[in-house]
Amino acid sequence: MSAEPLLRVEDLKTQFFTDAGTVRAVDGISFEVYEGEIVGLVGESGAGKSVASMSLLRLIESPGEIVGGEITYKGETIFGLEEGPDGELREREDMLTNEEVRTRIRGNEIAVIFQDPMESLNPVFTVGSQLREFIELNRDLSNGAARQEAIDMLREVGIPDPEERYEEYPHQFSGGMRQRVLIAMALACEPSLIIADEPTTALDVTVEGQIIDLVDELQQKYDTSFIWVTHDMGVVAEICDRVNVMYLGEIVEQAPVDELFYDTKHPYTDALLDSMPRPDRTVDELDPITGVMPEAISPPSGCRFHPRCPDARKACKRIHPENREVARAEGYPHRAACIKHDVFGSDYEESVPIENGAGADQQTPASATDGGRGESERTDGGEHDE
Amino acid sequence: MAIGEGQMGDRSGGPPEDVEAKFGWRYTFAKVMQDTTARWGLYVVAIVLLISAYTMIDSNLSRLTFGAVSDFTFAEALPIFDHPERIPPPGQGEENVPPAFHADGSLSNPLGTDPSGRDYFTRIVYGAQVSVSVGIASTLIGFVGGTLIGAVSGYYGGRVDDVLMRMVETVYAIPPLILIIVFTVFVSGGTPDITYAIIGVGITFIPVFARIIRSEVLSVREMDYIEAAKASGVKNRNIILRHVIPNSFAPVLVYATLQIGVTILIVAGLSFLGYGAQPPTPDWGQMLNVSHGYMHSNVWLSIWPGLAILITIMGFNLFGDGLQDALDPRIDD
Amino acid sequence: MTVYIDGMVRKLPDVSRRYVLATGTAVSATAIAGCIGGNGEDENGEEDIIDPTDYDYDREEPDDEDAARESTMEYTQELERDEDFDPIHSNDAYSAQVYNLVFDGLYEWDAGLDLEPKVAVDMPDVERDGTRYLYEIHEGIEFHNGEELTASDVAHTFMAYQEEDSVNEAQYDMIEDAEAIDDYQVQVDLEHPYGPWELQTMAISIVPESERESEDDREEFNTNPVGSGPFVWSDFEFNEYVTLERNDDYWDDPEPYLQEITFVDNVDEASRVGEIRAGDTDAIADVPNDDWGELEGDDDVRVHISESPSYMHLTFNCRDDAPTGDPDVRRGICHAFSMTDFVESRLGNVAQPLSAPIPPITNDQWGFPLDEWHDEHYPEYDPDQAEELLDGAVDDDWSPTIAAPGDHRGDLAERIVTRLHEIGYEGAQAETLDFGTLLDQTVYNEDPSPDDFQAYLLGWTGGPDPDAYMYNLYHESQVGVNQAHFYEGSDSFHDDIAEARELADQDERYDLYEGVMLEILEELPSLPAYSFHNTMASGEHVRDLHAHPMVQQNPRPVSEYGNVWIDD
Amino acid sequence: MGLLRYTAFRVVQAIPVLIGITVITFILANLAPGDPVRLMLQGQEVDQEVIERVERQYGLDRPLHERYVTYMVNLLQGDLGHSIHRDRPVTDLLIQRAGPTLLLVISAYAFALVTAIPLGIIAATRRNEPTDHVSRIVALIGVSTPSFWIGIMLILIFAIQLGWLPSSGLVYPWRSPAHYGYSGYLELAFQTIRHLLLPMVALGTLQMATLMRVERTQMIESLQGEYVKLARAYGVPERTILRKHAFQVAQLPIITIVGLNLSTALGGAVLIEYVFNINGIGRLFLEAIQSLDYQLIMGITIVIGTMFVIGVIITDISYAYIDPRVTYGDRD
Repeated sequence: MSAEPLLRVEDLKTQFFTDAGTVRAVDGISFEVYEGEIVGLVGESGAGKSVASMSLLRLIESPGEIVGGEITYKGETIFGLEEGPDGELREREDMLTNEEVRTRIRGNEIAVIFQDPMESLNPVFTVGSQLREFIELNRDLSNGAARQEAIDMLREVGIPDPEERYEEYPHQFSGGMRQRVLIAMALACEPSLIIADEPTTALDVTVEGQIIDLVDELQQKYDTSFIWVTHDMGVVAEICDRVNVMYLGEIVEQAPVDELFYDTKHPYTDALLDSMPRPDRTVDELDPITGVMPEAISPPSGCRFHPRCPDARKACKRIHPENREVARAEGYPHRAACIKHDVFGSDYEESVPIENGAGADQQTPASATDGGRGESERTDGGEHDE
Repeated sequence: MAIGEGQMGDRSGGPPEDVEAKFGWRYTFAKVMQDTTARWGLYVVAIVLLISAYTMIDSNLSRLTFGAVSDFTFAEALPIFDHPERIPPPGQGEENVPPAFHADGSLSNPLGTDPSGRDYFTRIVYGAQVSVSVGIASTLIGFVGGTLIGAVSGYYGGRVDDVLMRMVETVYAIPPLILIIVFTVFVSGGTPDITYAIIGVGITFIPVFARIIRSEVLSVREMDYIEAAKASGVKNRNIILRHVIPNSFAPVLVYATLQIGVTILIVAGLSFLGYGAQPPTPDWGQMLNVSHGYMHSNVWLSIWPGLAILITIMGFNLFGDGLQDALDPRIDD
Repeated sequence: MTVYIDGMVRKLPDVSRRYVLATGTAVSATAIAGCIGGNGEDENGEEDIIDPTDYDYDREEPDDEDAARESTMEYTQELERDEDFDPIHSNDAYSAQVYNLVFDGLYEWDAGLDLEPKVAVDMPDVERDGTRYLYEIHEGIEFHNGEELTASDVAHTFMAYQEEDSVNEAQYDMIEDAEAIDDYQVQVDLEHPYGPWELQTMAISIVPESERESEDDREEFNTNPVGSGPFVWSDFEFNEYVTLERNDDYWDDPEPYLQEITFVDNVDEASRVGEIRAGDTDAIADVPNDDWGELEGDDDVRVHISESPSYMHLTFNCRDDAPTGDPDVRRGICHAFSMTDFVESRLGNVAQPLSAPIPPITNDQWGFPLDEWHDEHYPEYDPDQAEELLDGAVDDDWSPTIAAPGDHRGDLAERIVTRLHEIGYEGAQAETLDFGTLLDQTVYNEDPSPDDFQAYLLGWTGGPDPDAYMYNLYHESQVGVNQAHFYEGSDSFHDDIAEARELADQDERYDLYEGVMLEILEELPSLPAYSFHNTMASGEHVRDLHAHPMVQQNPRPVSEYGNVWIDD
Repeated sequence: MGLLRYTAFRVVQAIPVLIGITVITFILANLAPGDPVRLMLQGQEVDQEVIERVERQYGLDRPLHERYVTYMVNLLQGDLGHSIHRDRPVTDLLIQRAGPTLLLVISAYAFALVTAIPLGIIAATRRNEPTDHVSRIVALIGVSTPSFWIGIMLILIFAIQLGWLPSSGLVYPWRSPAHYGYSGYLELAFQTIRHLLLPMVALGTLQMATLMRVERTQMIESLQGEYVKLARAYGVPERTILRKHAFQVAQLPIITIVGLNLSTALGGAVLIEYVFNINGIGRLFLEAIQSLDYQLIMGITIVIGTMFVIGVIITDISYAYIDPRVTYGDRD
């Protein structure tokens, strides 16, 4: 696609500095979001999806910190570093200040829908007043107008008797209703991009369906872009235009949704898809991913997925693949970070397969990292910044 | 009435009710030791406990073996100690000697002497045993009483629960210090004694423990294994004793640790007013009672016991906080 | 008037403060204090026991009388008043401190406990073998309500104690009749001669008959008294304060400088000392022993002290079933500890040790050879002799209880017990009790067992007449009322006490009391302990303040011997 | 249920506890040592006839339960009996002494709240920074130090050594300035505060420290709440988040604790009134205990228990007022 993306993320790195060590929660991800599309960010919990999405709003709290990369939104730099005269990294001059991000980006340009509708609303204020506060803040409306807008929005997201419910408190709403309120909140601020962070995880399946339909409908109506963060491939299939699959802080595959499903390029995506219940498969055919995801504080060397990867070979232990374009579809690149693809030009084919059977199941994160990071080669030649 | 709304445990700070039943001793200990302040708390508690155990054995042994108070105690074998209750004979020893660093002080009485000429350092050291044993004994009374009442109340529910809880709230409604003084004076027939104080303090703590145990029991009661025990015809009493109580223990134990500090505080107040330990027993609160009359002429007499109380309670609080943090994953500092 | 106070209940008020009295003519004060407590000096040459006469301040006069007449003073009492201000019914020294400024006495005490005429013109004429007293009073004395004080008011006062069933009745029940002869002459008839009459009983505060005619009147009068004294009742809040204003029409000289005086109380001695040190009040009563030096050294504070007729005693349970029924045991206990040492080390600034059952200031009127008695009879610290006396007289597991209030007397009890432990009587114990409980267990105990107590420590405040001590504390009729030693004594012991009470001849009384007191020192039904001084501390700006031996006379803002003002 | 009905409901709920308080005190008081009549008549020669007359007068010759009923009937008419020692109605004494105690306790609470809440918030927002450590140490010392000892130390430092503040007593703002010889209400207010300062700090320190610890914990928890994250994500300024979004939620437990700690504060008032020579209920209580004035002791215990119950009801109602989640009525 030729148009400028709404949001461009390049090599974003977010780390948490804890007593136990540095956690590389997001470790160099790049993706774009274009106007009017829904981009999925998929992965198991702990993959860094939420941290990545919060980084976009610079909402990372201590001890976390964005340490590298660039975030550009509508041509403005939300985050960007440059090298200073002494070689140290410093914030670029055109980077928005905290105050600018707060007043110009958060809410009015990029809004968020959080995972837990039960906890996201403040229990001691009425639903309406919370809605109105955010609308007032982000749309420059008067108190009365904001109130009207809030009621309209509540109606829009399918809340019956919005005038009455405006005065009610969150505990008087069901989970699904609260999620509708959060959606109304996001849309009411008229942002260009909404980050939906697992918005349906806490809901039961029927409600989840309703919410997804609602978002789908409203997205088309308002033409808002979405970043849809989820661990559920089913939801992805239903709603997303393009998908980024994350594993341990990295994007391992990036493709339009159909491509991802029908021409999967990364073994992790494969595994995710296999573990997903689908109408075209029986329960017996479900194939959960073996092992657990290692902790981001001590990722395995080489390809981070290799301890769990059915296709892993010796070379995978060594080579840390970047996310490279391996195909193209619908004008978008299909990227994957797996050295089995030719574009990596690695010795994958010659390498000996690793047995990742039952034994690997037991492998603890700590032992998986034996040998440490020092050995890993990065194909992109990137620097470790420790 | 709903005194407390299940938060009665908050008298001294953080609410303990969410503490998880995760209770491996080693794990807990390790977590406590990880935290610097909690570790110091543990050290202080350990030192105070050791001192009181030592002095308790020492004074009892010397009584048993040698009879007269003026006889040898092991403590006296160390040159810095005197006997905590001995008053120097006429012409020997001096009254109201200031601490050693004072111009008129002497090294043989590092903290000076009290108005009767007794070595103040020895008395401060021996005072630990009273505070600590009172703290532990009355907390234990509250703990046991509260556990029983709370368990029965929570387990049976209904009328029993109503009646017991109203009783518990009634006791709670009278400020502890006042209830204990009334109890001590009336029950003792006007001759207050530390024993009455211990029982009195214990009784006033029953409500708090009962409330915590009860809410724990209410959640434990619904668990499968209790249902199973009931179904297989185990007696109520046995269910309560074998299953319900042990499974509700953890939060109460943490609370008990914190409560020891509160107990020492209250007993200090009681003794200060003259309704706790009686002279010549060396007790910090009682020493403050005496030294109050000397606050203008010898300030140090008031300072030392106060500091001793402060440090001891601080130790218990630090340790209790650490224990709570170790057992309660909600907030990690 | 008549007052007795049970000695020095420090921290909080107790139920029974009492009085009793006497009168006297006598010897001028000599400081006996120093002679009794051994050499009175320690190695450093410092006096262990202070001499109150060292604190007799010279009279002071204001430079600016008008400014002095503007001054107001706050006086902090050491105990709560009972808030009874009718002298007929009032029974506590702290209410008396207030009403003594509102009323004039028929006679009043000087600093040596001699009675001086006040409303009376002179000493009375005695007739009918000491059973009839004739008083002449000053003309032109006016009560605050404007009426004149006449002889019928005086007669009314004398009779009111009996007629109104006053709690003080017992001190006046020898009065047969009192009547006004004319406006300024009163005749009082006694049923029998009464020894203490001239020394102390006739010092009554004169109340106006017209204000106290009905029960309701008297109720009102009790908290809104009308007298003829130098100060007029002004403002009063129960248990909080009493304010008196200067009587600008006072009949006698001198007229007070103070325009206003307010009485408040602070029962906690540390707090009271704090007040005077912090300058929160103008004067406080009762300086604690250990703060004496601190306050004396404070440039902004002046300390005041006077001997007083207070009397602390260690009294034994002398019943046959008690080991302390044996005089050897009593003497053994007395030798086991050193009273002198205790007083020197704990109370040297505010008390003096005793050597006889009367305080030195009472003896000033009588001149008994106290020094001699002390040397000959008073049991000194001698643990060997104590052991010898006790050995065999009591079992090894003898466990006497010594009961005392929780003040300095509790400390003394503790001290005695510690000393008994040292000579092997491990079972001895001190019991410090609330005042009410203590009295219940001792004095009011109808049948005290050896377990209840074998000794107790209490106090008594009398006056210039030995009868106050001998009769109340030693006569058998007072068992269960004022004492509980059950001492039987020699054949004539109780008779002599009773006889001395009803004699008018002071020489005969001297002889009887000498025998009684020597027997007490010999047999030790109780051991005289120490006598407290009356102490006060005032801000340096309070001028011409002088302590008085009778606690109920303090702070004595105006008299022939002082006229207090505040020098700002 | 409306707030009004909820209030009524809570009051009704409190009745068994109030009755319980009277039962406990009545039973304890009748275990009194010694014979109350003898105490009453102390120092007087009494014969059996007098004792019996007095017993009849005070109803002491009747069985316990009958006396209890009489006592309760009188109590409902506001008559708490007669102080034997002081020879005054207990009710009068309590009314007279309640003022200073309430003044003390309320100002101690005001002090505790005014200091604890900002300090707790600062500690929570600067978590693990020096400010946090200092305020946590202060709070720790605060919960570990006997209030009366703090009082003694304050007197020694501020009244005796520095001479800045009075060492004892209170100035009552409800009296006229003229009574104290002050020039006007301004000076009266100034002096009231000067006198109140030390006892207020001594009594309030424990409350302050307790509240501060809770405030800090609650604020930390509240600041980690999803609703705070949401507010941040919508560009709400940090100040507003602190003052409104996080603060409001964090105050709920504080309200409960303020009510419950009233019990500690009322008990502490006994000690503080003793140390500072304040003529409140606390000192009256000590004096009543000393003289075994059992009617007075009962009266005081009942009144203080009732004060606590009222305090808890008030805090519960304000809790219900602030927290919409409370469904009035089925909350226990």
